[in-house]
Amino acid sequence: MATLTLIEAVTLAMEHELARDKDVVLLGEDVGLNGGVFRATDGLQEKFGVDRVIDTPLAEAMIAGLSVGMAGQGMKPVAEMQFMGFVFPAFNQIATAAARMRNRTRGRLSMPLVFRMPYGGGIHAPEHHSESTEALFAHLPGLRVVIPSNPSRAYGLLLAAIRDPDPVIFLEPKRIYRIEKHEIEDDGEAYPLDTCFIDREGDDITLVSWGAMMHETLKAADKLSEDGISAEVIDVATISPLDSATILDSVEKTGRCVVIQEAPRAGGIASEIAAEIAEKGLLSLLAPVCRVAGYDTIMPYARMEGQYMPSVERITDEVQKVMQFK
Amino acid sequence: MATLTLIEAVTLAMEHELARDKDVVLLGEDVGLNGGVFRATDGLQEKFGVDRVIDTPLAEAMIAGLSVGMAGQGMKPVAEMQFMGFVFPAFNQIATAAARMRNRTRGRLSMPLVFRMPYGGGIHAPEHHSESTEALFAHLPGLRVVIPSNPSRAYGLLLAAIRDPDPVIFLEPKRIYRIEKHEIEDDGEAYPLDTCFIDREGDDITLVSWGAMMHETLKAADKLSEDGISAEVIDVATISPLDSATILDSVEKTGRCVVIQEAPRAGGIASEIAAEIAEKGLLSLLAPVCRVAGYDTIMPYARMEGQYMPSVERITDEVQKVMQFK
Amino acid sequence: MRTSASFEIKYLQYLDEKAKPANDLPDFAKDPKILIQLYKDMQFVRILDKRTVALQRIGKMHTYPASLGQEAVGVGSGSSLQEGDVLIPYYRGTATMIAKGIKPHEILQYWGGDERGSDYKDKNCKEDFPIAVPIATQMLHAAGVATAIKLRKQKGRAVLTEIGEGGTSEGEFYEALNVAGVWDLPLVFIINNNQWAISVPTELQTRAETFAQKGIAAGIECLQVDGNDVIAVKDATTRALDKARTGGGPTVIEAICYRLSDHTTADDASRYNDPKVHEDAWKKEPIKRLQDYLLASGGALAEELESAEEECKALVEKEIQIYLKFMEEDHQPPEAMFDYLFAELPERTRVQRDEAIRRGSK
Amino acid sequence: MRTSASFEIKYLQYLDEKAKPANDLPDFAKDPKILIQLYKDMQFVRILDKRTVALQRIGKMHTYPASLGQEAVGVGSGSSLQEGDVLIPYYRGTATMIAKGIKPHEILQYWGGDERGSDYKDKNCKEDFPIAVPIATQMLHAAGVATAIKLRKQKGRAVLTEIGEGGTSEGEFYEALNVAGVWDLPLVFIINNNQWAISVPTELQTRAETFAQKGIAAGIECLQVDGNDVIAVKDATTRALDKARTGGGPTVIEAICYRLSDHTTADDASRYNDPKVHEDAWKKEPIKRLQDYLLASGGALAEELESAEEECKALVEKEIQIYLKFMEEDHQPPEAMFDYLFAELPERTRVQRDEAIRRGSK
Ligand SMILES: Cc1ncc(C[n+]2csc(CCOP(=O)(O)OP(=O)(O)O)c2C)c(N)n1
Ligand SMILES: Cc1ncc(C[n+]2csc(CCOP(=O)(O)OP(=O)(O)O)c2C)c(N)n1
Ligand SMILES: [Mg+2]
Ligand SMILES: [Mg+2]
Repeated sequence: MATLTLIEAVTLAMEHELARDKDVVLLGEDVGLNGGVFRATDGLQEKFGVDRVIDTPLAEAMIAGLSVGMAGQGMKPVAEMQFMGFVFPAFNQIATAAARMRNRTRGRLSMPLVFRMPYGGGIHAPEHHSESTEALFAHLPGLRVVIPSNPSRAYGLLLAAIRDPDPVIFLEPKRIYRIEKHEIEDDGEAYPLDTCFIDREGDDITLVSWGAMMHETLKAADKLSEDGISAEVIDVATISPLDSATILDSVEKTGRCVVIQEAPRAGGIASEIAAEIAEKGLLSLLAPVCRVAGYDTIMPYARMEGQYMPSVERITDEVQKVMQFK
Repeated sequence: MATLTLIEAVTLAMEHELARDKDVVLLGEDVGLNGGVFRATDGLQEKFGVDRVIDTPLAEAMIAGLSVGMAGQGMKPVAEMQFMGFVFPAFNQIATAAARMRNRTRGRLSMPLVFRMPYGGGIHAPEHHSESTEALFAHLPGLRVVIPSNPSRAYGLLLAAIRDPDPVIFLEPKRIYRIEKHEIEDDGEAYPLDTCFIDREGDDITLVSWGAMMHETLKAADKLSEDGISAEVIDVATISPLDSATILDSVEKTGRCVVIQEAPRAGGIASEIAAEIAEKGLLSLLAPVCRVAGYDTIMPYARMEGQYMPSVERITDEVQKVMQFK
Repeated sequence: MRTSASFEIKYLQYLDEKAKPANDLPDFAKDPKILIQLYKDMQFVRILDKRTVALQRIGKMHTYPASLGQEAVGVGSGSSLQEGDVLIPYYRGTATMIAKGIKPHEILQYWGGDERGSDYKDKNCKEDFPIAVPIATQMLHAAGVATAIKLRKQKGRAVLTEIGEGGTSEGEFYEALNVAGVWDLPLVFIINNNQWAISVPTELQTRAETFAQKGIAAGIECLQVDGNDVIAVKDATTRALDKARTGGGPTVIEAICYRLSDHTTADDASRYNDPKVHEDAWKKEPIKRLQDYLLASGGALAEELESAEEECKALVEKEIQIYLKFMEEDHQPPEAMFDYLFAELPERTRVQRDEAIRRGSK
Repeated sequence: MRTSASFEIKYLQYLDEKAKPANDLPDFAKDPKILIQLYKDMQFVRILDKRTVALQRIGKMHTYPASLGQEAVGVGSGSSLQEGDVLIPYYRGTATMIAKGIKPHEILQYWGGDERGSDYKDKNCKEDFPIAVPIATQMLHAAGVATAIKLRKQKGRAVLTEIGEGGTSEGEFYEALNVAGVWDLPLVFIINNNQWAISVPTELQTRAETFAQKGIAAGIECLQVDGNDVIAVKDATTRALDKARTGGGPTVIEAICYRLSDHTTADDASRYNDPKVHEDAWKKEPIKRLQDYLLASGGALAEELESAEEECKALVEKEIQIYLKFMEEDHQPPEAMFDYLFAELPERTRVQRDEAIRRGSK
């Protein structure tokens, strides 16, 4: 049993799979000797060799396209995009090849690959290093999109992602890479990729979030409980395909829901969740389904990012509004 | 006054702007002598010369990146992506450069450019030629995303798009390129880019759609009126930034809403619209907000595409369900 | 100034435009049986194309890209493949695909709008990729397959991929060349230079004197061949594949030919091409070239070639009939839209699947 | 086999590694005043970098990419620009940007996390692009700016853009080269080959013997220069820009140098580099090279160079103070997040803007 941060749990899951399955290979920019710019692959090249942990030339479309080709041969590439802001050159390969190969060949070729990437704001990184564009992937059929919110989930979900026979976009909220530690046993137990986690039970309102925003959300729930508001908190974790059932069940119980996301509001996952509730849970609703989200503007640079990102206060304010709704 | 199809109206708008404003240039694959694979630029190179209507090498990132550079010099590039399915290589330039330049330079450089592309299914085109991924653009702050649903709107909205000082993604529903004709006067009158069109007034339910699906939606409204259901029909037209107010006003009146989109259901524009209603229009609702959408799977090839796309029947079925909701 | 590097692009041709040997023929070409087979393979594709275009005109086929004039590129390269090799085709790869073992009716099913056309049934083709429509994406898949072969130290396997000359303007093309070079991948890139990218001629596509030299950017071997000379194409490809199979790394081959057809059945080349140039190109076309050589060299008699052509017609007809029967009788059920998306059907898709089945059965 | 094309890559150097003239110096380099100015410009950047890295260590700067060892590339190329030229920089373009006229404190503001740093105030820099972080995207912007210049038939204007050698693996790099070639654009591409792309050495980046030869793929002129020799960089860039301004088309210049710093302040190069190689590289560094030459040739006295250095320190300090004051006193209001997104604020954003203002003023 080790006490690990989220990023260390990511490393451990990869190490576990590299050791267990010889078809697993890691590839990406600076993942070798350097161990990745965030050190997610630290020490792995040394342990498994340059044929298992591969420094690629600097080209994201290439990293994705290579992964597609390797997967076509039954390998299980786990590719790192250095930052989510740099995945766009690979979008073509992800959307037109990785997400579709099984369907296009009627099951003849499958794509057991993972694209890992750090994402989100809050670490005062340079321009283009802080965005949250998970919704873009979630709209593409054929992909699973998975986001851990703590070390244990990073370990269990990444194991599941690597073992999954289909392409998984694995988004790592870099702001919480080192924010907390969990006791993790390296037992190879994967988590399910099709169910939300209920992190706290409550009766008055359902708070739904994922990734780094889970921390603000849980803090908000703490604050709210001081005011006598009992919030149920759900970590979506796999944002696509979405497990609406767990969310709808909770809203049926609480009658109220606020969805919290860091990404811009328009067309985000929060909208999808709200739409599901509006369609299938309307009768349970005692108040509007509200979204606390990033603003519909470009993520500001470091000096102003704090004003952009949803805060505990924005969440509790919104919840209070919803609670007072009549 | 001429009687024009949607694609002819597109051509006319470009011709009008080429003549009016010497900074406007068209560029893309096969847009010159060939007049574009759908003939949207037919005859324009002959009229305006190879310096105004430019055949590019075959590279979408390049087309987008060139447009960004040209716009930086105050030109007004109107670039054609041959099909929306081939825009992905350009996604990086659109998301990281075009959408952001004004903001990044605090207004010093602006991006008065348009990316036109045919989109959507229903013409038995080859693989990758039939998708509807408008939601991907609509989630990116800094872009306007505009979709005409008939010839007059194609003319008026494209004029507006070309004149707009910011980047516009102009999506042309190719299935209805030649489905109907409108009388259009080439008067240079642009349409607003910030308001939905109310195409039919009604009292019982609001139907919201855009692009080619407007035709199914209007047909459905006809059918429904035979059954005594009076549907208000809204063409969103500019899906981003979304004019929620018009939709919310209508729902306030009717109390019911079905949103119709061709794109896959999860994370589409229909979800955003439903979320807006769930948040701001809850009290008006007499029934759940429902979405009729493409399935969450890869657009099938020609033989099965008919089973994928939302039909008039799917719309009327859904409306009946909503009307009967208690 | 000192010179830090220098390069040459060679041009390979065995049969010149008058079908006269311009060079000592390679060994395989001294065997008339082999040449007659190449002749047949080219005829087969030409006849198949003609039939398919005709099917499109009567509504029994959707948009289809013919290979007219480019048969030598596909046949010459495809016939160089061996068991264990992997083909990553592009949309105009019909001849190469058939040479690899992919069934002609499967290719027709694909263009006829049925996904099952890419579920190749030949045991030799189980690892081949489906046709890549998004241009240049296939280059990187080929590099990935070659990477897997290399990482697994599989001897004697190579990868072949193709692209049009227009496609070389896409960034992913260069990215693939670059990684193939730096990782020394067992990979052969064929650039089918048919002079046109739909309506765009090569002069508007690049300033490079040759398309082959794009390989110099990646530090890999590159050469030009006469793409109307099936012997040259086959010889160059065979050698490049052998090199790849034995650890010698990648090669770029530009095969120069001419697109004698429209781009696809949805295109009208008369809008942009020069009939004079087109006519000249007909004089160099690959089937006539080989036929002239076979007749002049005594490798085959006119009657032999005629009967070979008849044989091809019959074979094509058989494939066409399989295709037509399939299109008439064999439809995918609605659930096929969902059942290959993931290995396991997610809940949200299950609900939609049920709806599609319900609507489909009405 | 006949040869269809052949190519050479030349290497340009004026001062060799011992600072001895290896070639007849170009005219500008015969004027010590010009050389001393180049010396100062290089010193300025080196001192600025050092100060900025120090600021980062005390929390007054965010991630910053220094140019240590690469000053000649930026100064040599940037100082060749004239009024009317446009610069499309990359993130390690500090020296080039300053040479162009962009204010050092603006560059610091950008890296300090303030958008206003890209709102260049110098009238000569109004059309220059902001730093491109997504690698290689700037290549295409440069091609676009050059296209506008060409289409408008503006005489005497050229565009300069830069990229790291690692960035040449990105597809957009080649796409830009290709279009620059085929449209004969007034454009100069500088490849700053500092041997590293973060931790990835050139051997893992490409098999090409030179980065310059990537230009061959596009059929455009390309050459290598000694990137530690500011005279060579300036000479090559000046000639390439002149060529571009007079309708002669594009050029690719690979400038070979060495990254003596960490990749950025967020990097630790000792994890991957070889101290021995690093040490060797210090012997070739550009400032010492020019200094040695100036002293040996009598172009400058040691005291002159020392006082030049002092002058630079003072100038740097001024810029640092402007920056620090700005960071302390000058904050953007919340509405700045919204006010530059579109020329006209959309309704949905107006509502959010109001919320941000309300929250910001609490
Ligand atoms: C990424 C992408 N962009 C555009 C297209 C549309 N398109 C199909 S074929 C073609 C021309 C290709 O020319 P070339 O590469 O020379 O191949 P050829 O068709 O001549 O064999 C274009 C532009 C596409 N399929 N994919
Ligand atoms: C598209 C993209 N991918 C990845 C990165 C992250 N990144 C920043 S610098 C760098 C290495 C660049 O090396 P090189 O091009 O040689 O330039 P240098 O930093 O050495 O000047 C990487 C991978 C990025 N900024 N953009
Ligand atoms: Mg071609
Ligand atoms: Mg470098």
